[in-house]
Amino acid sequence: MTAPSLKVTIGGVEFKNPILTASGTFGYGEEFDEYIDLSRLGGIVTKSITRHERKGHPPPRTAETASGMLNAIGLANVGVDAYVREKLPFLRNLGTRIVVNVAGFDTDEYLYVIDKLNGHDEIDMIELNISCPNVKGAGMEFSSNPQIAYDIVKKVKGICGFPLMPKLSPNVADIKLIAKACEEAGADALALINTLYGMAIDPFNWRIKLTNITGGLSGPAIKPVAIAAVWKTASVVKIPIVGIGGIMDYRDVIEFLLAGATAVQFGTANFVQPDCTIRAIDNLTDYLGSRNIQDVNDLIGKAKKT
Amino acid sequence: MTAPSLKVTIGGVEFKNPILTASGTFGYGEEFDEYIDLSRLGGIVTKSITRHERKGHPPPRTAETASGMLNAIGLANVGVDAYVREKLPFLRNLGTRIVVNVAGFDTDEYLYVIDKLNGHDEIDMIELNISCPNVKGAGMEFSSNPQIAYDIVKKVKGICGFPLMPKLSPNVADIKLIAKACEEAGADALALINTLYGMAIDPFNWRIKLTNITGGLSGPAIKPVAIAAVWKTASVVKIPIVGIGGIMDYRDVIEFLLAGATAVQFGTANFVQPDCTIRAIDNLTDYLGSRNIQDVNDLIGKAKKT
Amino acid sequence: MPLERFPIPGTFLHIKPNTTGTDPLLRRAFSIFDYDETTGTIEILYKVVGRGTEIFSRVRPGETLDVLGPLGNGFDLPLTIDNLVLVAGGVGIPPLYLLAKSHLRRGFDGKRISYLCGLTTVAEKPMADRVEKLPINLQFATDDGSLGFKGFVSELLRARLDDGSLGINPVICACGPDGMLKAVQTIARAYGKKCYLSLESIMPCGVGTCLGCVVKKDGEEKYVRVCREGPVFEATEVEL
Amino acid sequence: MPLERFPIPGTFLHIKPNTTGTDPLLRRAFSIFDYDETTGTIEILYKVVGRGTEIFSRVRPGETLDVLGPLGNGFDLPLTIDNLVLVAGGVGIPPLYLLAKSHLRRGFDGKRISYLCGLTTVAEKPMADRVEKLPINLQFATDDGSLGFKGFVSELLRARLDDGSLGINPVICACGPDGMLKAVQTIARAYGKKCYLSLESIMPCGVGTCLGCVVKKDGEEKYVRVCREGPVFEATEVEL
Ligand SMILES: Cc1cc2nc3c(=O)[nH]c(=O)nc-3n(C[C@H](O)[C@H](O)[C@H](O)COP(=O)(O)OP(=O)(O)OC[C@H]3O[C@@H](n4cnc5c(N)ncnc54)[C@H](O)[C@@H]3O)c2cc1C
Ligand SMILES: Cc1cc2nc3c(=O)[nH]c(=O)nc-3n(C[C@H](O)[C@H](O)[C@H](O)COP(=O)(O)OP(=O)(O)OC[C@H]3O[C@@H](n4cnc5c(N)ncnc54)[C@H](O)[C@@H]3O)c2cc1C
Ligand SMILES: Cc1cc2nc3c(=O)[nH]c(=O)nc-3n(C[C@H](O)[C@H](O)[C@H](O)COP(=O)(O)O)c2cc1C
Ligand SMILES: Cc1cc2nc3c(=O)[nH]c(=O)nc-3n(C[C@H](O)[C@H](O)[C@H](O)COP(=O)(O)O)c2cc1C
Ligand code: FES
Ligand code: FES
Repeated sequence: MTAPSLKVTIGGVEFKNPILTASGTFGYGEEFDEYIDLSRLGGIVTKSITRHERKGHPPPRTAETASGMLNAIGLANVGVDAYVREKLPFLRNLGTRIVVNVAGFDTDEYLYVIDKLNGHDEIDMIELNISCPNVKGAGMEFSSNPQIAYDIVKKVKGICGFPLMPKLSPNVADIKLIAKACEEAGADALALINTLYGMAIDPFNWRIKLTNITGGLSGPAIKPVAIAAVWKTASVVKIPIVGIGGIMDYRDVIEFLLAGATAVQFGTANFVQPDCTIRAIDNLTDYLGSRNIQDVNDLIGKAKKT
Repeated sequence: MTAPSLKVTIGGVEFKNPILTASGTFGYGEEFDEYIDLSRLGGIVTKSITRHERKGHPPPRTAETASGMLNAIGLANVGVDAYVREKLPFLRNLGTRIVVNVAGFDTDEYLYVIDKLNGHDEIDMIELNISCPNVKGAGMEFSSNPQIAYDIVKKVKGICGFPLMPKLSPNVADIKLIAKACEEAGADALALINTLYGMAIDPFNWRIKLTNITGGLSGPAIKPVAIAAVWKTASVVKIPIVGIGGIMDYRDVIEFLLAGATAVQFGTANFVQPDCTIRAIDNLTDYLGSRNIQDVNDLIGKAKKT
Repeated sequence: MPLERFPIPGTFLHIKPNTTGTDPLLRRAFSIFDYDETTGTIEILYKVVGRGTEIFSRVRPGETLDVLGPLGNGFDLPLTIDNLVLVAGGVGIPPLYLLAKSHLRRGFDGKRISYLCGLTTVAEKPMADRVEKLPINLQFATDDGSLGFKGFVSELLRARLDDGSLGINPVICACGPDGMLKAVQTIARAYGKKCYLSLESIMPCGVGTCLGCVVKKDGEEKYVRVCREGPVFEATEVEL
Repeated sequence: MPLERFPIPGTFLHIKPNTTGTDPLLRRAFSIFDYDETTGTIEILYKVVGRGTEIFSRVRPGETLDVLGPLGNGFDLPLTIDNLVLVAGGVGIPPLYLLAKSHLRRGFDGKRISYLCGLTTVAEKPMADRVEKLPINLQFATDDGSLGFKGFVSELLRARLDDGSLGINPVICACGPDGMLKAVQTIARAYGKKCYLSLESIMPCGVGTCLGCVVKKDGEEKYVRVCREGPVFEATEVEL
């Protein structure tokens, strides 16, 4: 038997396997260089980039919750100019796909950042963060209303030199509506989900745990919400879906593929186990092999009703 | 020092303490009679009642998830007539407050059920389930749109002989809008949150774990979402809030009170520890005593920014 | 957890898997396997299949577990029956062992008890060690024929019903995987024998409140709770 | 986890609290306390304060933990300094013990090392057992005066700086609760002494990617990562 194929294609871009790292949980890739062989990854999604450098929120920025964590980093990043100058070079020859996550406070900012990234051929795809719940005005509105989501995706698509993948928020009544709007506006793929709105208070000192008050909930706690989002969205759109939320190991990867995702991203898991992605690639390969499945694409959307 | 007072008042009804049991997790109260002294509870919220008997969804109806569980019971209940005949008598002399949770598939059903309950003075309050995510059409729309929420609450309030407490869904972009609409429509209190939309698939047999496909996510996993909902809602409404979601012990109770809840409901925790509520009442009493806090109301909304 | 009285066979314990943290969250159900009347000690016999049982396997003597129970309705069989036939598949062994032991203890003649024990292969035989010590008629069936009858234990049941070696008016009690229970149910119906099944189901609460563990009533659009009305049902009552 | 080389004092380990389940989810950080050069064994000294440390307290000899590290930037002090002053508060003891041991090992004269150890009360003295065995100048401060100086260890530092008993050009290294570090920082600034602080911070990843553990740079609108640029900082660098 030949080794199973793990290749997947999203927005015309071929990934060597469906396992990517999620924005904001993998830095700019550099930090993990000493822990894992980055070239084995399907792809790296880098930390959200904005027009200017952002220092982020004052600490404490994170709090642990049951099977999850809250974060209010506040889109801390070096800004697009420094990103292109200092971070892209490292990413150039890693031998893995580079997806650049772009955030903005208004349409102009998205367009400005994309414009600066255009032409840099080390970039394979743009992930459009229209769903970060941490910064007031920084996108929440874009992803919570179909019309607004349509407008921003349409405008960005008009100038974007790369395949475009909006990243959606789960903090909506019906994610299907937003997903369809993005598809109609020309999105090449969809990434879902970003974090859920959350908050925590210390019952002994009465303090709200995050300086920013609310934060984004991630980790295994949110996986069922993410699986439902992927399943529902897959039933209404034709473009590929990249699943995110609470993925810890290869079993979770398979669950997302069965729900209809073409690829996945590991977020919080990178904090718990720096080599979680590599283990998942190995285990997924073994899983397919032991079941005589030749192609990982044969899992996509194959969940069966009970 | 005198013992601290645990009394709270919601919609004009005095509860001996702020600890209630959540709808659907405590049956009609009978099952727990052998495990705990029901008269010690602040109140019991009974399983959602509909016009007719409902058998509920085919099994499997539940699945465990990280620090949580999914359920798609499908509003199984005896129907309002049998409820009044067979279940209310048991609840009559328990020495605790009785909150009856009412669900419906359309406005008429809500009004019908309320009408049947009117005049039964063993009932202290109505919790209006406009947020159950399990049954198609069974309320999801009511709670996901401010105008629709306003209309149903207004109509029910017009005929309801008891204080009225709508129970809201977290599956919305901005729960504040729904909360305000309910307040304007005359709600006496708000209960939040109901379960989050979720789903789970077995990675080995490829089966969706619930026959109903999606279900409601509850348990500690959702507590940060519930705390954020309570905090945000408390900043925009004047009526009392009853907090629900992932409460396991007295520390969680305190967290909800600090966030702005006047009382709380234990849901999934009853499955893990049948006497969780009684333990929490005892521990809360000790907590207040050891800090020289005379009145539990002094905790409400007192969370401090960091 | 010392227990004062001999537990009813077929009842179960609901055990909390961990002391710290909320994952895994829910209790796990295990049939009562054995009871020592001098010490009041209760035992379970379990197979490691997932996270909860994995945690239990690391618990060391002397540690304390949070146990709820005995819960549920067990086997309610008078001593006046003629013959008792126990059909166990894998982890279905424990409650039927306790049932045999309970009947023997109350004076029921071991010659009138048949224990048909289904295993995958002979390597699993240690699971039946205690059953072997009982003065009853024990027969094995293994999928690969490495011990006793080759084939499913339900087929062994059919063969023994056919050859009449189970005695007159045998009352069948079965516990094991769903597929096996279904087969036993069909056979009991075909042969017109009284039959009780001990069911498994995912049980969030174990005490009857969550309505999660239900099974369909036979011929009715109605569900019954496995934890409360069961886990033991008459075979004619439920639809598997 | 055997380690090949003597670890840099002030670096830390990131330890996963559980093997089953995802709650608690994140690793916990502990300074390296001691190192045995013959076996390569590494030790931590910790206080049970919450769920993670409670789990660790139940781990028995021979069990395996998932450990990441050593991580971070530790104390980088040349042997050419004149005098070393270690100011430890409670669980701040471990990294400063290792620092003293490391300097002694490399030939630094123990007479030139002062270890000011702050405890709540004499009952906590066992935490300093190993420090006591080092040939250095050890002094205690307790909140209740039950051992040594009565008062905060930062006040003990001030008194010793005043009486000149810490020698010329003392380099101060401190580890302990936030309040103590702040006091030491103020004193070092007032007396114009070189000072290093080992900080604590909630650390989701420990390897520099989450940006969760940051502390503010002094005088700048900028944050630095405690896990990567720290946990040891020059006192003038950070705003506490
Ligand atoms: C009344 C009753 C009696 C039982 N008696 C025994 C016994 O004596 N010996 C024994 O080995 N096993 C017995 N089981 C099965 C046992 O409960 C499961 O093997 C166990 O819950 C699996 O837990 P886990 O965490 O290891 O597996 P996981 O697969 O990790 O469990 C995940 C979830 O599914 C549930 N679950 C998984 N398998 C089952 C199952 N077969 N039945 C019910 N819930 C399940 C768990 O409770 C949990 O919520 C019994 C089950 C029931 C309902
Ligand atoms: C670089 C560094 C070195 C440390 N060295 C030691 C040491 O040698 N000995 C020792 O006893 N303790 C040390 N600590 C503190 C130790 O990490 C915490 O006591 C521990 O994380 C508490 O975990 P818990 O689960 O028991 O507490 P919980 O309160 O249940 O933890 C809840 C969450 O808060 C975090 N947290 C709580 N307290 C702290 C804290 N003080 N610092 C950082 N995160 C915290 C936990 O990691 C977790 O995410 C060190 C911390 C850091 C950052
Ligand atoms: C510390 C942290 C920082 C994050 N920063 C970003 C970000 O900058 N941009 C973004 O689109 N998502 C960000 N996310 C969201 C993740 O990319 C991911 O969508 C989310 O964490 C859910 O996945 P998980 O449960 O696997 O972590 C961040 C998440 C965490 C935990
Ligand atoms: C098994 C189960 C059944 C439920 N049934 C109902 C119901 O009938 N009506 C309702 O309003 N909420 C129902 N709920 C939601 C709970 O009342 C509660 O809002 C939710 O579980 C969150 O609280 P928890 O995390 O403490 O469980 C149910 C929850 C569970 C787990
Ligand atoms: S397990 Fe909850 S009703 Fe049976
Ligand atoms: S702990 Fe993640 S950056 Fe420091």
